Amino acid sequence: MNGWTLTATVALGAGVGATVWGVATGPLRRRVVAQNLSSALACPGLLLLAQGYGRPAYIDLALVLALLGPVGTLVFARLLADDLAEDPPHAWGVTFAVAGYGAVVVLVLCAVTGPGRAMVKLLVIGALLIGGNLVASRALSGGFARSRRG
Amino acid sequence: MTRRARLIVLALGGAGLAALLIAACFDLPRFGGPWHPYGDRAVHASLARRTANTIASVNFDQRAFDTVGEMSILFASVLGTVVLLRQTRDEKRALPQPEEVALPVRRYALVVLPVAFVAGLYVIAHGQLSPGGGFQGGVVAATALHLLYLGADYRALERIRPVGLYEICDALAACAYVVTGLAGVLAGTAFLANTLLPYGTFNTLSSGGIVPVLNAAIGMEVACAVVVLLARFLDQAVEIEEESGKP
Amino acid sequence: MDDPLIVVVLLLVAATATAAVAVRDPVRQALVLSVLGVALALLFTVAQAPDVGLSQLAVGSALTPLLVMLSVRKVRRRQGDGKGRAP
Amino acid sequence: MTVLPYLVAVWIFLTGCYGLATSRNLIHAVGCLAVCQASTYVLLLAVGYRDGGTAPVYSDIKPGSRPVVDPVVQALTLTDIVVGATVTALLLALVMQISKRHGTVDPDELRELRG
Repeated sequence: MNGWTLTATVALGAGVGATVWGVATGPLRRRVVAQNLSSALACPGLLLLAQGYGRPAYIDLALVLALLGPVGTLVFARLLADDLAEDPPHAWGVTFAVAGYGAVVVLVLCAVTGPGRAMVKLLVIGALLIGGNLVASRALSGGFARSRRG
Repeated sequence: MTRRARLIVLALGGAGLAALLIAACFDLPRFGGPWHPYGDRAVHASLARRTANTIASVNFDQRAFDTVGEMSILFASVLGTVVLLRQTRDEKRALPQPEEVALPVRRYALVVLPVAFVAGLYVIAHGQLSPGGGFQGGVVAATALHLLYLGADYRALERIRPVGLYEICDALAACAYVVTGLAGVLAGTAFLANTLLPYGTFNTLSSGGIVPVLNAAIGMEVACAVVVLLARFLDQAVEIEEESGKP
Repeated sequence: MDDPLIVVVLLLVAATATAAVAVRDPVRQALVLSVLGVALALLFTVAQAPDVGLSQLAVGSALTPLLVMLSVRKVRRRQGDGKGRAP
Repeated sequence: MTVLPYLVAVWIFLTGCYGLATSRNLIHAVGCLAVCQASTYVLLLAVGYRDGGTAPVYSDIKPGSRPVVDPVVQALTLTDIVVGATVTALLLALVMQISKRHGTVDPDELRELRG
């Protein structure tokens, strides 16, 4: 067990554990935010694990999660638009904190990797992760505000 | 049977099953133990055929016949869904109204759609090298197309998605897999035997004999299957309505 | 080697699975199932099965929630329509 | 400790079965079935794990340089996840048909309808 996997253990245990609690209890507006944050927290965890195991090939998982995690949240934002419009979530503080955590992890890994193809891939994943997370939060708090059926 | 009686039966059965399963747990090989006879042989066979991703080699070479079975389950369940969710005579189609989507969400969807689609193709193409393959990449590519529904509206999706074409591609991909297998029979070896194509250089895109071919066939099959499935679900949820007044 | 990591992720999966059963409303269950997909993908990564993790991420993060949510919408619309008229 | 993964698989399976049997909504029941499926993945991968092993994917490591986990169970699991999703879709399609025919998705009400 090295520093990377230790960090991943703590981050995943605390972060994803908290989102599991958030998604299982409370009003709908808290649950959708927790669902969004679960993918935003797991993705840096996967990057840390890839580094900790010394396997660059594992980074593909983080890439797919960074692409499809926000898509999953958009599904809920779109199909629950009517329910969420009555009681929109406001959790920008947590969202920005998690986005900052993702940015820190990506930058540290970039510094360790050094310039090259791997660094470009990391930066792409970071951009997709943070952009996707913020857009998905935006969609939850009124992205489909005047939605009718369709 | 009343609800209460059902719960009692469930509790009895569940307790018995739990006892048996827990007893079995203690007799299983130790978690993390070093004894994996099949795994070691599979890794050896995969390296002998110059396939870098052993899991792809197991799926599309050593146990390729098993994958035929999996593929037919997939094909059958898609067929079943299409039959179950067809438009019946007492239903009519109502055009859904276009959705007003916030601008950042729409831009995000339009930017990420091509990226996700290409990522799906990348996952399929590198199936025999790095983690990935037809099953995973197919789902990613097919899901990517549906960003158009999430970020724009349903009619935009319908324009780029002629369902009939995807149904034909689905069937063609399933056939391609079986035909690749039959080619082995015609060449005088066994069904799906990996003897037709040269094994190539280890860790390059063309390595592994028939593995990349079968991988591509599965990727196409899964992608088309998911598109057809989601098309039927979206039709039902968004477009098809019952004609009011009729029973 | 990485025993604490495996234990943490296993417990995470067990807790999420329990929550997925305990939450009775299909919409909220779909949200939990989506988190369960992510937790399973983490478990598969920790168990050194990146291919399986990729498969779970592809299916669990967007496809399964979309299917469930579309079914819920269809069923609700039907029942919403049916309540106004005699069945 | 060495049986914890197996016990977790048993726990997930039994909880899924409990949810399946006591569900009041067929869509929820399909979700519980997905939970049951997840238990088989956990069990299979637990059987194939090796201490200190890594994935048998040689795109970024040299063959033979590190111990590897069992690829056979991984191949079984990975196909089943995707096929399982399409089977879930088939079941959801059945639920939609039931809702169309009977106007309800509560298994208890359905039993009363049949008489």
